[in-house]
Amino acid sequence: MKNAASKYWRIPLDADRVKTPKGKIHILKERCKGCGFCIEYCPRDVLEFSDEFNEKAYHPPRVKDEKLCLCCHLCELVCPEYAIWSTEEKDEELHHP
Amino acid sequence: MRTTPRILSSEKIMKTIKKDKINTVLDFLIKKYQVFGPVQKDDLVVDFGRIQNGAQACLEFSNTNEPAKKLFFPQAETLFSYTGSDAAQVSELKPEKPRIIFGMRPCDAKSLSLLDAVFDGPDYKDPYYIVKRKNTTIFTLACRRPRSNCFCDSLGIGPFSKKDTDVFMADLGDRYVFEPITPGGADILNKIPGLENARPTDAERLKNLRSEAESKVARKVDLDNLPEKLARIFDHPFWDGIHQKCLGCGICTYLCPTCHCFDIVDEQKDDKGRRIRIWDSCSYPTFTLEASGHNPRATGKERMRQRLMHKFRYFVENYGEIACVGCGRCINHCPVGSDLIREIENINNLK
Amino acid sequence: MAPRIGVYVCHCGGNISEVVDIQKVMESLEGPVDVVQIKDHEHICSEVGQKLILNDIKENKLDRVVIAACSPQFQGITFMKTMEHAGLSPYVLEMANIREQCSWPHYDYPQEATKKAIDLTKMSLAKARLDIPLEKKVIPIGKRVLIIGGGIAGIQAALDLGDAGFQVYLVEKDPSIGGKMAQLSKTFPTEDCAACILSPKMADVPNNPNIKLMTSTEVKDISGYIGNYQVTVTRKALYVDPDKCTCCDKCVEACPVTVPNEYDEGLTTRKAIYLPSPIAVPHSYILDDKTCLGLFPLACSKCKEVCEPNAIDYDVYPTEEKFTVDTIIVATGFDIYDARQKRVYGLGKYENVFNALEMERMLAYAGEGKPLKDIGNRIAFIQCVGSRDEQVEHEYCSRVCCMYATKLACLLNRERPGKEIYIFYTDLRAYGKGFEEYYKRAQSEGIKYIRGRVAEILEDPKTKKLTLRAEDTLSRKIIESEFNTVVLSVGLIPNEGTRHVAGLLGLSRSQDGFLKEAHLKFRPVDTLIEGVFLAGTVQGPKDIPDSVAQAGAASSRAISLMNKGVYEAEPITAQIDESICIGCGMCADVCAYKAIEITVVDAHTGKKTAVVNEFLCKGCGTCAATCRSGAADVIGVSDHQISKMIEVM
Amino acid sequence: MDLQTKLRQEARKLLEEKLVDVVIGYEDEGAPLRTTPCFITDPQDVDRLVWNPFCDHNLARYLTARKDKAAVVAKGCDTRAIVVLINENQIERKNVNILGMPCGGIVDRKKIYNHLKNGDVREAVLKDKVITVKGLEFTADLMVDDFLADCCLSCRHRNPVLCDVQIGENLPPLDVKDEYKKIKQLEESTSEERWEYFRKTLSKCIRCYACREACPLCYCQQCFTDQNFPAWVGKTTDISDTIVFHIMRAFHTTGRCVDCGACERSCPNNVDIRMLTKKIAKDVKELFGDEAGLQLEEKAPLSFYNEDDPQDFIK
Repeated sequence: MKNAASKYWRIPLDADRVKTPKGKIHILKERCKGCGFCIEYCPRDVLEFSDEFNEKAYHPPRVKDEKLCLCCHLCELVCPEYAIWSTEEKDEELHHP
Repeated sequence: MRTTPRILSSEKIMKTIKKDKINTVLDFLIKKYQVFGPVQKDDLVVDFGRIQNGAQACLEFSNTNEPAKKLFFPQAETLFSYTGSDAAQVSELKPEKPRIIFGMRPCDAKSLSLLDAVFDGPDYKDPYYIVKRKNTTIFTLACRRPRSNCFCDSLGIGPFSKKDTDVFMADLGDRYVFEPITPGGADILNKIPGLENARPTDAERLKNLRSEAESKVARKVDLDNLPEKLARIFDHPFWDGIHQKCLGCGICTYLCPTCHCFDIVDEQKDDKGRRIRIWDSCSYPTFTLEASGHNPRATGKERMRQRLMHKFRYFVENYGEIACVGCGRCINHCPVGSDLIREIENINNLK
Repeated sequence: MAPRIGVYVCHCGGNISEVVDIQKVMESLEGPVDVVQIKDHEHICSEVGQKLILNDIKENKLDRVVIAACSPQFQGITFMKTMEHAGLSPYVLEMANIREQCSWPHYDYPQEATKKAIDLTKMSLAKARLDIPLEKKVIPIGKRVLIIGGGIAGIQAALDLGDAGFQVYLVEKDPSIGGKMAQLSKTFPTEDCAACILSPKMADVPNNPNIKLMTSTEVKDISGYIGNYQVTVTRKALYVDPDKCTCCDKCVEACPVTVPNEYDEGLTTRKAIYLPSPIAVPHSYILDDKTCLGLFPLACSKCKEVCEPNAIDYDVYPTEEKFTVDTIIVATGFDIYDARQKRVYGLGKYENVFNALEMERMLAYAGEGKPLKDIGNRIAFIQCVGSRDEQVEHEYCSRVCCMYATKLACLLNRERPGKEIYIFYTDLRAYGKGFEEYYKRAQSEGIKYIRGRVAEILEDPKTKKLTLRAEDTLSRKIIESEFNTVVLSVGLIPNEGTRHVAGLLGLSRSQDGFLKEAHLKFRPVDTLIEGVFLAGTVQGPKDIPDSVAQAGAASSRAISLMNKGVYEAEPITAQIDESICIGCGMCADVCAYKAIEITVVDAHTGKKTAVVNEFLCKGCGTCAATCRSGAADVIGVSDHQISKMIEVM
Repeated sequence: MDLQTKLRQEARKLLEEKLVDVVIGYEDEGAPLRTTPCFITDPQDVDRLVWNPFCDHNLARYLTARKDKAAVVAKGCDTRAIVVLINENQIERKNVNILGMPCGGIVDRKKIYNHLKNGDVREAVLKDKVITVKGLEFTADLMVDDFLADCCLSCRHRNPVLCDVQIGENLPPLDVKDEYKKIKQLEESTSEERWEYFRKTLSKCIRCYACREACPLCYCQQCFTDQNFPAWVGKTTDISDTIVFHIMRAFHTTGRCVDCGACERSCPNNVDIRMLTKKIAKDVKELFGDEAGLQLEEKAPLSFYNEDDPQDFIK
């Protein structure tokens, strides 16, 4: 839990009842030019550089932990190549924040 | 001023004693007199101290750290004590048991004659000084090993000077010779048992040793025109530079055999108190600090100028002599290495 | 001209004269010409005695008075007033304490006591000779007061002062006032609902025209002195306009970020945009920019998208405000002891171990019929966690734990019958009004009090049940028993805000870290800084009624100061001899009252010296003791006077 | 290039470019085993500057009274004194240009005189690390390192802690052993022995105040010894007065003394002044973990309150 200062250590007792949007991230690897904006700006630190090369010989991003994504769309906004976007999962799956 | 009484030439017989017997001389003197002599204070420091037996004396020394003036003009001296708030009860000055100062260097002996001018002059007589001076017989010990910063020669003193003393002593290697200079000195010398008459060759040997010692006085300074020169350069920019490194401590004045400035303070508790005379130094800012907060000698420049002017000009104007005996203590001990001789040379070289 | 001193030696009705030979003391003082008269009296503090002094001052033209009697702490003010009546400065009076410091402690040694009395009186005489007829300094004082902390103490003080017509600035660092009390379920011993009795008071605050409420605000700096405190506060950006917000909760639904809810001690979650509590005052949503996905650059903006009244504005920034007040009340409250430091109790490790404040929240939810978690049937309370514990350097008693544990136990017991509740205590303290009765009632309701410290708690990893091992020190039996839930009755500790404010104002702290009052008994809400008062738990652990009472006391102390319109400052202050001062700044460093500044006094020479603000200075003399060159001294208690006093001993 | 040449170059540059009004350094006036402070204002005079193990004065002493902008040659300990002076508002950082000298230790003349049985040194030549001393009756080759001042033997800050220009490379830290050997001996002796020790060493004092005047941190406009209202201490050389002077001076250096040894070196009568100041420095280090003059804007240990302070003595 982000910014959960050491003061609160317990998983909140209502955590299983809280709904947060769950994002699914889509990446068009071949469009990516490896600028890393999406990785840098993601507020939840969801993304990282992958080891693989795309056609242009860049390292496209990959998802570290998709459960962390809250579908804020910031990666879409900052991507200069329209190579990444997120969609909200509608299956209402519950997960711990 | 004291004048040295002459003694008859018939009394002027040199005596001698073997070096290993010198303690018997001291032990004899100690019975009748308070004897002060050079005492080893620590590895480097030899100073005048009261000797209780002959073995305490340390006659193999170059010079004492502190000058002999403190035996006549102590650093702190109670002038009088008082009780009650009405009137001071001053106790009478009584001479103590007669004193002998054994082994003073000729330079320090000379300084006493300069201090006599101040404390025992025609206008002003200092009873505290005079009572001690009159009560004291001086045995000077000729200086066979002048130190690197000695320049007594330039002051007309020299390591074998027989002036300003009662008994002149010299180390001949295996023996000491004694030469009475004043009747008082001769009187004491005659009473000391175990002294033999000096050998006929001793006078010649003394002469040789004298020139040998004089040749070892390495430093010289020309003082001939200094008083007149100083009179002309009071406002010279020279003073702006010379004082810069001076810390303003009192070493040079406290260790100077001729510096004699003092302060008088009262110490009081309830209605009991005493008035004390203590050494002071023109190097200190407080020396001339006035109650208003104004200080006529406000900086180190004025203070250093005062020190040199006093020694080499004002004293000459007042008493006809330079207030320096060339002992070199101020040079040896200056914490920042100020060199009086160099300063005088610089003054001599000023246009 | 020599002073004319009158000396009075008091018998104190035998308190002194039975031990000290008064006649000898008087004889010992004879002699000096400036001692015009020496008299003794049975009770010099009596009206007759005071009249005697008054008369002598007039008839004998006394200009100094020395009274050898009791402690100046005791009767000093009385005699200072006598001096004023006689038209003399009260600062040419010296008292020699020959009672508390002489006849009482040396009762069995009358001869020595007499000698000491002579010394003490002679010392006062020596000091009196050098006394200067000082005059009090007068500062105008207005009617503005800063209250730091919006807990129950701060609220009460604000309301008292606001109602009395004073301009109040109430500064609270959190988004809502209410403090710790707002988190409580019910209050002991009456079991009133905390929210029910607190929320009307909270609501009164913004409605009071004399109170300027500043929440989400921190005090950044305070300078100046009584009548002229310059306060600088930092107001956080809230991003939600409270006037537009309709509290429709749509932003909360939209916000993707969940974080622990401070109001529920992290037992529940909140969103990055949230209502601080159901009873929050001001009642408005705020956006927590520390947990928001991001405002720079704007990452999400979902809340703004759904906000129909358009109350959300991301383009706001923290602001600084400055204002001037005349007095200050510090009510920064407390924190609870972090029981995770006591590892044997397993808080932070075992999910069924709670601290008492967590249990308050659990009960609040249970009371509303929305239980957060099954508490189980066997519950143990462990008392004195972080209190009366030398190991954690909290030797003091937190005063509220016995009763809140009793309250929680009663509430739990009543919540669902059939529970077994144990309270493991060291000593039970039921000292307050109605406390003992409440304790008796709890016992009669079946709460079991076991005298003994719990050695350790172990958790069954599967069932999560807790095995607790303790010694019953009354029956000398080892107890080992299984519980569903363990509640740690944590103590009260000073909080970070208190440390911060103490630093800003230069307030001293007691050994326990709470702020120190000027006098434990006679000035319990004053501090040593003139015009600064303490209210509530900032001064030490206390319960709600005590906090409220102290808040009332603090506000009435502030009112009595401010109502006069002028403040008379003690003239005994430090002074600097500029001719000696070399501006090293050591005095300024050690000054607890920040009364000294190093200033260039001569632009030409660049000479720097220390300059004393005589209104801030308390005359404590620390600067004088520190000054190497003796430039700092205290008027009225000068180095010269003290050395003379030592001399005559 | 040797350090002395570098130093002269740097000094010339500062004076030629008028970055400073004066360079305060050391010069050799010919007296054996010693140098003397010099104040150079003309770039043509910079060749008077010397750098050798006889540069023993703490020139920070000269900075407090100056109004102009000065460059000063400073060893590790001297820079620490400068830091204290800046922290105590006595010099402005911008008015002082520090020519920092890494220092391998300076020679204690008195140790050489002692070694030579008080021999009168008339000439001394330093070559590499060997001093050839000549008197009327002797010649001897002495190693510099055998005659270093006591304070240099326990020096933990041989390199400048603050400087504008450092002349030469940093020296490795000294392997200090038994820094407090003498102090510990004193601490372990009985109070009678300690009293006798202090009585003996302090009775040599002639109240010339050279220690005070040589100390860069004794900058008070009026020393407590010079005050008479109240008179804190008697002016005589009675042992009681002398002891009060030395103990008070040592107290006044608490948490400030940088152990440069200037006081002790300046004493004409070999009083063990450092014994007092070093003991206090040891206590301050042990109680407060503080060493004076290492950081700008650092507060003296006794001038602020810290919750972690050892406070048993208050309880």
